[in-house]
Amino acid sequence: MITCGLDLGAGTIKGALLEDGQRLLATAIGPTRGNPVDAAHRVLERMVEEVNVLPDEVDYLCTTGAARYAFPDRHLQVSDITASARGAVFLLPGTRHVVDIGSQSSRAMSVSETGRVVRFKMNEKCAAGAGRFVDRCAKYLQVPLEEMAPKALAAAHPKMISSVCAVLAETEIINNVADEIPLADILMGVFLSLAQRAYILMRNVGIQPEVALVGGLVRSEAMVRALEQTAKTPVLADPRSHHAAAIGAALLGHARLQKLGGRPALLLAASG
Amino acid sequence: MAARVPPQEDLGGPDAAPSLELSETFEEFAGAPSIAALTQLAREVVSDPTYPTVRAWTRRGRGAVGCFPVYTPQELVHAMGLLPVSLHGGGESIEISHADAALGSFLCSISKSTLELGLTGRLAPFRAFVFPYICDVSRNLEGIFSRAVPGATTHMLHLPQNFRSEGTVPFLVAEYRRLIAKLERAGGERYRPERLADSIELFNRQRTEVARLTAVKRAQPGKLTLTESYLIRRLGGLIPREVHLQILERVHAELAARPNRTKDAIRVLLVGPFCEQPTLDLIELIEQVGCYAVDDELLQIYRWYDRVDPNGDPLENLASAYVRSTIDIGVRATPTTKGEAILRRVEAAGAQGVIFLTAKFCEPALEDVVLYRRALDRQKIPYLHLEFEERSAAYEQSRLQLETFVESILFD
Amino acid sequence: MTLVAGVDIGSTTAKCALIEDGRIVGKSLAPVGVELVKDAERALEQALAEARRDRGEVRVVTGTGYGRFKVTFGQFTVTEIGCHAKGAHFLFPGTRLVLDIGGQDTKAIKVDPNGEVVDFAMNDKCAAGTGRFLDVCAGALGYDVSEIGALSLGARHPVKVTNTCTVFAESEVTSYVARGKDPKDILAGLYGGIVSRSLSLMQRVGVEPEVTFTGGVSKNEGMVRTLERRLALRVNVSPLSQYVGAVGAALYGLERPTGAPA
Amino acid sequence: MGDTGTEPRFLTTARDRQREMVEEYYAGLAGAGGPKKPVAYMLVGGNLTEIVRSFGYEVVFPEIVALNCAIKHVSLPNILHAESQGYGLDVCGYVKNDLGLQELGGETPFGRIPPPDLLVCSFSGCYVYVKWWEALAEKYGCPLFMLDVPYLRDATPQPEDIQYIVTQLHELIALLEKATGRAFDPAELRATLARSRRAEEGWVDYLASGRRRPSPIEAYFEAVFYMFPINVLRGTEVAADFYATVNAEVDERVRSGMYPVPDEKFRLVVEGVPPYPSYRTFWDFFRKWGAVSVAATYPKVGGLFDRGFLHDPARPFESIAEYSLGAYVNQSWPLRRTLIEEYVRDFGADAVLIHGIKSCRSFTAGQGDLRDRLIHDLGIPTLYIESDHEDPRYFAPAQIKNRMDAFFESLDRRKGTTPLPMVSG
Ligand SMILES: Nc1ncnc2c1ncn2[C@@H]1O[C@H](COP(=O)(O)OP(=O)(O)O)[C@@H](O)[C@H]1O
Ligand SMILES: Nc1ncnc2c1ncn2[C@@H]1O[C@H](COP(=O)(O)OP(=O)(O)O)[C@@H](O)[C@H]1O
Ligand code: SF4
Ligand code: SF4
Ligand code: SF4
Repeated sequence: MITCGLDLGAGTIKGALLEDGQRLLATAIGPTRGNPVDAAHRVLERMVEEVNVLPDEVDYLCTTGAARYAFPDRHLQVSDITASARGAVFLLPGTRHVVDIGSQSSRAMSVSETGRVVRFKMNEKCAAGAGRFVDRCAKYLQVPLEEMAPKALAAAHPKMISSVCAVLAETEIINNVADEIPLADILMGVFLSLAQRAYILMRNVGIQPEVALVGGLVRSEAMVRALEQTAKTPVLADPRSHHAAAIGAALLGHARLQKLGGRPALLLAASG
Repeated sequence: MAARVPPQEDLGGPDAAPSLELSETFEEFAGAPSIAALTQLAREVVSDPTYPTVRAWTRRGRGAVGCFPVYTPQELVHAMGLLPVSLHGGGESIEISHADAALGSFLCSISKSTLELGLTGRLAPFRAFVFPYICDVSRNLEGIFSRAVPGATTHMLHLPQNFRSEGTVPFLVAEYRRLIAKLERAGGERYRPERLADSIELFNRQRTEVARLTAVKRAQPGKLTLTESYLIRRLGGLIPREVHLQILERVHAELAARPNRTKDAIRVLLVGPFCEQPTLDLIELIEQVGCYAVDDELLQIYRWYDRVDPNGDPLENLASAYVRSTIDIGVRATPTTKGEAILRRVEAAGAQGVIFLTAKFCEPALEDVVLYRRALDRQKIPYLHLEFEERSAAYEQSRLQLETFVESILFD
Repeated sequence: MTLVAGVDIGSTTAKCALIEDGRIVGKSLAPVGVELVKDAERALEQALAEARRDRGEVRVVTGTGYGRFKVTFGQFTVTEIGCHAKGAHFLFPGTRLVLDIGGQDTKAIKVDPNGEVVDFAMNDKCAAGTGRFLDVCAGALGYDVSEIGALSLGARHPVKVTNTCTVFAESEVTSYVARGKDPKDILAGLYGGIVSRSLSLMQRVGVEPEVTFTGGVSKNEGMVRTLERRLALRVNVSPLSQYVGAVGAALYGLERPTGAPA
Repeated sequence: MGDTGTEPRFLTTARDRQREMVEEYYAGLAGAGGPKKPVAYMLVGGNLTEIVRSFGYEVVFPEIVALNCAIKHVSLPNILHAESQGYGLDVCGYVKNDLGLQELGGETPFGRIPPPDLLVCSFSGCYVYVKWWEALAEKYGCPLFMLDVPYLRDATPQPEDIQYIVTQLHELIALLEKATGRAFDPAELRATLARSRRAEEGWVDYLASGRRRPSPIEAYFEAVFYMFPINVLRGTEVAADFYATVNAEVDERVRSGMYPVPDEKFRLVVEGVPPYPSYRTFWDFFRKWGAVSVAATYPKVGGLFDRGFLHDPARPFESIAEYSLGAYVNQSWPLRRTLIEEYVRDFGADAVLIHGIKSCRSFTAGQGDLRDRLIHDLGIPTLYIESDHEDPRYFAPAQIKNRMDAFFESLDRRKGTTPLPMVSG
C-alpha cells in the first residue's frame, strides 16, 4: 500500500511517499510561488517518477499545510500540527516535544509516544520569529540561505536582535553591520533571537525530552544549536524533518486506509 | 471633544449594508415559519450595528436601556416599562477608529466596539446604559460612556463579591435602588414591586425555556446546531421577552419533531465566552471541524441563575438570587475552587474535552484558564485554549487549532 | 540672507532641505545605508550641489528623524514630530493636522495656527501600516512602490485584506494574485486597511481641517484618495511632501541665534 | 543618550531611613508563618493593616514585593515562570510576578517571602484582586476573606456603602478571633488608628509641599519610595515618626535651595503606575528636561488621604470603611478626572503626563479619554505613553524617549524659554 502526504506550506510544498505506513519511499520539495495546487502536483509527479510507480498506484492521499483544502484530489486533510507531530515521532521515535518552525509560523507541541498531539501553542498574529525573518536577514546580509549556518557557527559573541519583526529587523541588522560586528555574530544572533521566540512557545506547553526540531529551519545546524543553547536541552534533528508534516500526513493516510479496510474507489470530494 | 470622522458605512464604503426595518410589534419573529427562517432573521438582526429591534421598539416613544453583560438585572429594567437590550459590541461589521483612542490598546473588543458605537452616534436610540462591575474594563467603560455619549444616562452597578456576609443582600438591594432612581430619571415608569414580581415570572419562564435548549444539546446534540441555539438565545436580549417566549415555545415544538442526526464528533464544553461573543463564523467553525458543544458559556446573561423566587419582596429576591444561586463563571468569585467547579461541569455535560474560548485581553477569563487547566491536567482531560477577537484575521489559525484538537482526540 | 539646512535621517531615507529667505533653494533624497553619519553628510552635500552653494555659507544645520543624533556636524536636534509640524505649516499655513507616514512609522500631529505642536500620537514599532508594508506588498504584486499609486485608482471591488502583519499580508496578497484578483482591487484593500489604522491615530489628536499628508507614503496617489474619501475632506499634499521633516528642521535653525555654539 | 549625568536627588536622611525600614520589614518576615507568627497577605488598595496586625499577623503585600522585584530587575524570571504555567501575556504583571515567585519558592534578593496563612482581599478598585486571591487560595487552601468595597461613584460615600463595609469588618474580626484564639481589643485598635492618623497627616503635609515653586519634592519618582511606610507600616510608631523626618528634610531643602530638580522648568502632574523595571531610565527622561512632578495619582493607590479619607480613632470602623472606599482606583472616572484637574490647578502644573500600563486595565482603561478631556476640553498639554509596571519587555526606551523629547520640545516652545538641546550622542 502506498500513501502520499502533501504539505502545502506558505513557503514551500513538501511531499512524502510511504509504503505500508513504514518505509519512506521518496520525498520532494518545491516552492509555493504562484498556484499552490499546480506546485503540489509537480511535487507529487517528481516523487512518483523517482520511485517509478504510476500515479494510479498511490492508494491514498492526505494533504496538510495552510493550503490543504485547496488541493482537490485528496482523500483526507489533516492539520499540519497533527501531521508534523506524527512525522517527527516516525523519524525520531523518542520525541516527546516538537518544535516546528516554517516560513510564517512557529509552534511547539508535546506529543505522546504514538505522535498524538497532547498540547500545543503557536504564533497567531505576528510572524516575528518565523522563517521569513531568516530569509530576509539572509537577503540584507547577502548570504545564501545554505551558507548561513556554517558561517553562524563560527560566532564568538553572538549579537541578539531585539526586534524579531521579520520586516523591521533590517534596520537593526544594518546598524550592527555599521558597528562592525562580525558577520558570524550577527548571523548567530539571528538564530538565537528566533530560538528565544520559540522557547516561549515551548515553555508554554511544557518541555519534556526528547525535543525535536522540524520544519524548514531544521536545515540549519545553527538553528539546532541555538535552540539547544536557549532551551538548555539537546535537540534532535534529522535532515528529513523538513518533510515531517508531509510524512505525518502520509502516515495518517495509511492509518485511515486501514480503518476503511481497503482503497476507496474514487478520490473523495473532500469535505470542509 | 474633538470632531469625529463619520463611521465607514455612512460613506458607502465597502462595509456598507442597508439596515433592517422591523415592525413595532415584532411579528416577523413570532411569525417566522421555521427555525431556519428564524435563525436567518436573527443573523440579520445580530449583524446589523444599528440595532433594528431597538429602533422598532422606540419608534412609538418607548424607552430602551442598553445592558452590558453579564449580570445586569434586566427584570428590573423590564419592570419599569423599558426594553432591556443586551449590548454585545459591534460584531465584525464595524470599524474601530475612535474607541481605541479613548480606551487604550490592550483591551477586549466588546469594550472597544461598544464604545465605538456610542462615539459614532449609533446608540442614539437608547435612553440609558447599565454597566455591571464584572471587571475593571466594564466598570471603567461606564465613566467613559458618561462623557462619550452625552445626554444618555449611564450607571455602574456594583456587584458584590463577598457572598458570605450578612450585609451583602441588603447592600445589593440598596444598589438596585440606586439603579431604579437612575432609570426613573431616564424616563422609566415609577418602580412598583408588583410589576417587578410579574417581570421576574416572565424572565423565569424565559430562562427555563433557554435551559431546555441546552438540555436538548446535551442529550441529542445532532438536533440543533450551536449556531442555531446561539442565534435563538441571542434574540432574547434584543426583542421583547414576551415575543421571545413565544418563539422559544415554537422552537421546542419543532425540535421535538426533528431527527437527531449525529456525526463522528467529539463532545466539548465551551468555557470563557461569557461576555464578549465570538463571531458567528467562529461559532459555526467549532461544530464544522467536528465538535458538539454540549454546553457553553455563550450569552450567560440568560442563565446566570435558574429562577428567582417570585414570592415576597421582589427586590430582595432578585438580590439574593445573585448572591446565592449564580453559576460560577469568570466574573464572579467562586465559593468552592475553580478546579472542582470545572471537573463537575465536564462530568455533568458528559464532555470529552474542554475548549477555552476566551476574548483576547479578557483578564478574568484568562486567569481562570490556568486554574482550570491544572485540574484538567490532573484528570487527563484534553483541552484547547483559543483566543478570539471581533474583527480577527486569525480565522485560519483558529481553524488549524480546532482541527488539531479534534484530530488529537479522534486519531489515536 | 541666511542659509539654513535641515537634515532628516529617517528609517528609510535621508533627506536634506536648504532654506534661504523663506524659500527652499536646495534639497536631496537618498536611501539610508549603513553609515548614518556619512549619509547625513552626503545628504547635505547633495543639496548644496543642487543649490550650487558652499558648505561655508550654511549658518545652521539642524538634525531630525530617528537618526538625528548622527547629524554630528549640526548645531541642533529636533524630534521629527516638531519638524513635520513646522514644515507642514510652512508649506500650508492653514494646516491643523499632519499625518506623516514614513518607512517605519505613522504619526498624527496636531498643530496650532503658528505651526507649534499641540498634540501627537504615533504607532508602536511594527511594520504594519507603514511605508515598509506597502513596499513589501507592492513587491508581492510585482511592482515597485513608486508604481502602485496610480495603479490603484478606479478600483471597483476592493478585496478585504484581513491581516495586518506585513508578512501575513504579503502571503494574502500573493494568494489573491494566484486567484486572479485585479491588482487594483488588492491595492485598494491594502490602502483601506492602512487608512483606517491611521484614522485611529488621527482621532486620538482630533481631526480638523486642514489636514496635510507628509512622508514618503503621501507620494502614493491611491493612499491620498483613500484618505480623502474616509475623511470626506480634501487633504494637502505637497510635491515636497517627503521633505517636510527636513524643511521643518531647517526652519528651526532660523529661529536660533545665528552662529549658535555647536 | 542625553543624560544630565547627575544622580537623582533624594532626601538623604529620609531615604536612608526608608531603606532601613524596608530591610527591617523583610528581615521580620524571615521565619514567619504558622500559628506562632502567622502571615496574612493583603492588597495595598484600601488595606486593613491595622486590624489584621492587631491579631499578631505579619503582613505581606504581594504588589509591593512585585514592584520591588521589578525595580531590582528580577521580575522577568518570575513572569516567565507564570507564563509557562499558562498565564497569558495580557495578565497583570504583578499577578504573574507573584504567582511565578510563589511557584519558584518565594526567594527574592531582599529575603524569602513566606506563604500565607490567611488571605485578606480588599476588593477596592481592581477586579484582578479577586482573581489573584482566588488563585492563591486555590494554591494554599488557606482561608480567604473577601472585603467587598463598593465602587465610589459619588464624591462622598453613601451610608449603605459604609454600613456594608462595617458589617464585613465585624465579620473579619470574628474570623480573626477564631483563627488566632485572641480577643479583639477595641482600645488597642483606636490607639493604632491614632498612630495611623499621625503618619497620614505627615504624608499629606509632604504631598502638599509640591505646591511650592520650585517644588521641594518630586511627587512621583521620589514619593514612590516614601509610600512604603504609609501603606505597609501604617499604625506603627516608626511609620508615624518617619514623616516627621521627611518633612523636616523637605523644609531643609527649601531653606538651602537644594531642589530635587535643580532648574525646575516644567511642573507636571503624573497619572499612572510607574514603569518599575526601567524606573531610572524613565526618570532620566524627565530630569534631562528639567521636569519635576509636583503631584501624582499613583502615590494615592493606598488611600486618598489628601482628600480627607483619613483614619479616625473616634470613629474606628466607619473611618476604615471610608478609607477603603477612597482608594484612588476605586474612584469612578468622573471622580478621577476631577481630581486630576484639581491637581493641575492647585499645584500650578504646566502639563500632565499619563503613563499607561499594558497589563493593568483597572488604572489604564480610559486614560485615553482622560487625555482627550485634558487636551481638547481644557487645553492642558498632556502626553500619553505606554509600557508596563513589571514586564521589562514592554519598555521601548528609544520610542519613549522620542515621544518625551517631542512633548517637552513643544512645551518648551510654547513657554518660549530656552534653546533646544544641542546635538548629543
Ligand atoms: N538551508 C537553510 N538554512 C536556514 N533556513 C532554511 C534553510 N532552508 C530553508 N530554511 C527556512 O525554512 C523556511 C521554510 O520552512 P517550511 O517549513 O518549508 O515553511 P512552510 O511550511 O511554511 O512553507 C524558510 O523561510 C527558511 O527560513
Ligand atoms: N514614489 C513613491 N511612491 C509611493 N510611495 C513612495 C514613493 N517613494 C517612497 N515611498 C514610500 O515612502 C516610504 C519612505 O518614506 P520616508 O518618509 O522617506 O521614510 P522615513 O522618513 O521613515 O525614512 C517608503 O517605504 C515607500 O513606501
Ligand atoms: S470581555 Fe472580559 S475584559 Fe472585556 S468587558 Fe467582558 S469580562 Fe471584561
Ligand atoms: S512586528 Fe512585524 S512580524 Fe510582527 S505583526 Fe508587525 S509586521 Fe508582522
Ligand atoms: S490595579 Fe493594576 S497593577 Fe494593580 S493588581 Fe490591579 S491590574 Fe494589577
